[in-house]
Amino acid sequence: MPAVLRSRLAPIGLLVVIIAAMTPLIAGSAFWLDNSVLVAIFSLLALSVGMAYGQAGILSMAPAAFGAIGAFATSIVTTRYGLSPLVGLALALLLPAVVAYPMARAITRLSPLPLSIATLLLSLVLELAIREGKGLTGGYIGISGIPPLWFADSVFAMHVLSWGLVVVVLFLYANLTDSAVGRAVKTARHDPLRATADGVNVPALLASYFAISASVSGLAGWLYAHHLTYMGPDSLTMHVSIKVVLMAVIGGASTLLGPVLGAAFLTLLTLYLPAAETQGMIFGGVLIFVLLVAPNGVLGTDWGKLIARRSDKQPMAVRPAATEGTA
Amino acid sequence: MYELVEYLLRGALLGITYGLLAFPVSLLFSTTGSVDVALGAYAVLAVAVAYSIGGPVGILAAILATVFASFVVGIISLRLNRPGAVDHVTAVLGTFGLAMFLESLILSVFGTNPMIRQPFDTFWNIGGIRISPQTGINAAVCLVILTALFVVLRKTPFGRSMRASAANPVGASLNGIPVRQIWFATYLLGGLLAGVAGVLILYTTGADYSSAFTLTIWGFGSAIIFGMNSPLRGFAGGLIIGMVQALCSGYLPGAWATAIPLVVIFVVLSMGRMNQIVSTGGRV
Amino acid sequence: MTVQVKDITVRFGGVTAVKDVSLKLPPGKIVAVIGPNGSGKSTLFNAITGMVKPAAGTIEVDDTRIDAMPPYRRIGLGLARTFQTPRFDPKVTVSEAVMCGFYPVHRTGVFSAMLRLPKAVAEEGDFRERCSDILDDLRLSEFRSLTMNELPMGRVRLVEVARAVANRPKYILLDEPAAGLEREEQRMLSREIRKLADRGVGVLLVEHNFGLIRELAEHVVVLKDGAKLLEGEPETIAKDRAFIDVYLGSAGR
Amino acid sequence: MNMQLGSAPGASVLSCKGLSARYHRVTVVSGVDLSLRAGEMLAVLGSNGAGKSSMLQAIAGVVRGGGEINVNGRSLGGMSAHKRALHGLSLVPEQRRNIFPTMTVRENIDIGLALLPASEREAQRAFIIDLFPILQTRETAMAGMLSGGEQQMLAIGLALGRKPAVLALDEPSQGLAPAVFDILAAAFDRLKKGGLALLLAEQNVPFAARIVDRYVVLSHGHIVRSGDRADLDDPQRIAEAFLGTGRG
Repeated sequence: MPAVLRSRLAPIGLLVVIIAAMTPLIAGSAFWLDNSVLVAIFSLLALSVGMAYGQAGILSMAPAAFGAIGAFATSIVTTRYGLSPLVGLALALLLPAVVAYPMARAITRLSPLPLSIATLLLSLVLELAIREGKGLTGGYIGISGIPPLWFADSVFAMHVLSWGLVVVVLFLYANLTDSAVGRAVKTARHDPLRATADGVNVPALLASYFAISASVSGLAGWLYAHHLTYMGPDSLTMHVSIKVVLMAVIGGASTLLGPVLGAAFLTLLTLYLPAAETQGMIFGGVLIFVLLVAPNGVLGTDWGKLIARRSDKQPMAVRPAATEGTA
Repeated sequence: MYELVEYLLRGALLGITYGLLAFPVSLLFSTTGSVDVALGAYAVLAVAVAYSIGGPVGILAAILATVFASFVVGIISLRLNRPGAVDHVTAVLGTFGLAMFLESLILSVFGTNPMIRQPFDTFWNIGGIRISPQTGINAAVCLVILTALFVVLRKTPFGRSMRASAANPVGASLNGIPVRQIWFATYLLGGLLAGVAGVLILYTTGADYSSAFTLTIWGFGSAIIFGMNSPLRGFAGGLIIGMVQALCSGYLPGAWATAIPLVVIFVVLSMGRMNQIVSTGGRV
Repeated sequence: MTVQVKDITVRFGGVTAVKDVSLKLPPGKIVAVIGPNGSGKSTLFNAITGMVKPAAGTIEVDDTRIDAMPPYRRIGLGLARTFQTPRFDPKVTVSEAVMCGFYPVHRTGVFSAMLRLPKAVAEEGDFRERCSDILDDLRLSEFRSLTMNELPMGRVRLVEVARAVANRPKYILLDEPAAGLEREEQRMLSREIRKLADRGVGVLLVEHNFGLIRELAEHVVVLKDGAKLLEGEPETIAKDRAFIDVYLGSAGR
Repeated sequence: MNMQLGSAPGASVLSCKGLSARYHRVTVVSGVDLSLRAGEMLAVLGSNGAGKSSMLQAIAGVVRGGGEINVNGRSLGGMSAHKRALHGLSLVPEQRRNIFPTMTVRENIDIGLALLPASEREAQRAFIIDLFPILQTRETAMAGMLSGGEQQMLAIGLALGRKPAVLALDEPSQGLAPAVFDILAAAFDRLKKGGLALLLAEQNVPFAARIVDRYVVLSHGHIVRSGDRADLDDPQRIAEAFLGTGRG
């Protein structure tokens, strides 16, 4: 393999090529451009799950909640105070991180499982808060008339902007993964004590990483608000979170492009699904299927090895390694 | 004053069902180290089945349905928790998938209508406090179940094996206990209890398709308040959460009633109730 | 300028795992800790690196009290350690595993790492270079792109050592580095440990192989049931009746 | 260095051929052959990390391993740990990890006895109590509250509950008071006379020397030496094997 293809940036190059090739094909259709923007937004949300879950091992069940924080932040400052969407952007990046960091600090000491549950709590509380914050969030009615971005006021421009942001996020993410911090996060995920011995302040590092991933969700929320120009209590709910987690897991949460692939796949699937009520059944079924067949997702699985292993089954032992060494 | 007592009693009535959900949470966590997010969905499934069929047959069908659902989750979790690859978060994700599936199934079959049956329109009046006879039924059912569980766990070989697998899985398998089968049975027992809880919920507060995750949270919260390792504590935790909820809805406006107990659970989580492990004995 | 452990006591519940142990680790010296299983060697290590909290006693590194510091700050002061049971993610490659050891000396922040500012690029390059030097020294170069689970146990232990020396520690704590190593690997490891000490690194060594201790250590501390039984030069210790009795289990005689 | 370890006359209860053990994909024990007759006790000696525990765990089925394992002519290779336990193999793991610290002593023993037919349980319980009378007096105590020595006795009692053919012990002397050694040694002696085959992994050579019939030395996962008990009385040879002295 040539060095270029093995570089950490190769997947990003691939994505750029695919988007560039696709753009002229869909440029004429508002329907497809609109869906393309949605795929990009969901890609960002799924990337946020990929960072938290795939890298740091924290299963966040609240990507949409963090997205909603970003979306409402920008909606409120642009509609109620007439500020620039760029102010909204700053808030959309900052506020989710400000919520996520202390939450993670309070809860992840050594096990990420409680934090996953806490994200579920956050989702529920936030939905309640949005409904109750009538003066600020518009309550059940929501906020409409959010101004489109002046520098991207057509669907085509939104398409370019949102995919551009995906590429930028991917670039930053790839760099971060391949740095001392990224390696420390991976170690901390696998073995917090090992990471501690490497000199890592594990809770602080995981919390920062979780906060960064929340910012990425906030960015997605910002795009979402300005793309749809409406934000309500039913826009970015826990069900969206579930879908997003599913996207990341199906595509391969620990890989760069997995979440993007998952977002594209599920968004397209949703377009062709019959009724909204049955979506959960199909999504849930797909999730279970993927977990059973390839728990690391489509792009995270070494398919050659998997097929080889199927033919060489080993006897089951009873969790020996898990207890070994800590006793 | 009467009002307060009435709220507390109403909360206890609700809390009993949470306590029932708390038990499988703590049982599963201590036996397998995992959390079954689908527990709330089982309960709603039970609500839906019992509601649509009705009567004792409906109750039976409801419980069968939940046991079947937990059977599926048990199989998935055993597949995911392979030796050398025990990943609790992945297992949780699996139960998440099933929860989604059930929620959507209930939505498509039963719609968005709240499902509730309140067979009693009379109240017992005890010293000026009005209590629904359902309270008595809930309390009696819980007492029976708690006693049965106590007997099964403390007095039967199966319960002994279960506790042994929880305390020391490797040791248990060295003593000829089929630990994986026991884990599986734990999932089934969880489904059964969630089914019973669901039936009681149908006759108490009712539920709709969207209650699944909230119920899971209540069960989970009840289980962690006093520590994960005893059903009795989970039951007490359930009562506390139910009472906090009832008091909030009595004295606070609107959504606070739901939010405050959530915040309580959050605080309990941040006190590290689930993190009492790791460097035991100092050998690293 | 030393690591100074004074009267450290560690308790787990009602059990006293380490009792009033003191020791000194000067730079450039190799000090060995020996004792039967359960005598508190690993616990002593954990207390020094901050993974367990001592109930009493003080620990100083270069005249700085560290016994109230969290582990990561102690590592930052120039301590490094290995584990008796190597703790590795079986899926990472050898060079990646060693790269993780540079964390305490990394200076680029999250944002310059994300943006790949020239500073970050330079540092990353520097780490890669030092990583391959370390791998060369420990003769692990040929394995660099293998994953940890493809490596024989002896090499895994060497990677553990490589990871610990990556941050150029001033003091290194090695927990049975030679267990399970082939004779040839053992010799190479002991050469490397000697080289470390010659460079001025203080080495605290827990080891069962007395041959290796004789070869390397200037000073030996013998622990029994968490307390210090005796200390001295290896040759004196080896002749000590009490030591032989403890180490081979006199009670069984 | 190919020893004829199974050459002793009489029916062999345990025989292993080409035994290996691995963690993840790292092989820590390989090519071990051994056999053990009824009423015989074999010590597996070796320093920390030599592979003793892994070897015992592979035999008991708690770590992955390969090779043939026969107990009373029945092949146990590939079976899960709990099935091996049903077929006459008992392991008392390192640091007595087969006991259940949060359950009472009586409950612990009940777990051990659960695999016997109900009619034989009381007799076996009486046998265990007779072997370690202290367990009777501690019956209602939590196993985790016992002293190290009592826990070790409980661990052995637990493992004896199902009348195994082979009892494997991983460093039973570790961290125990000398007084307990005598009790253990006496118990092992009785068990041997009763026809049980014992496999003992030990670092404490003098303790092993008191009670075993034969020994093998494990180093880097291979058997490097074997012999009879008499060798173990020579301190010089022990020193060679364990301290690395004499080899400079």
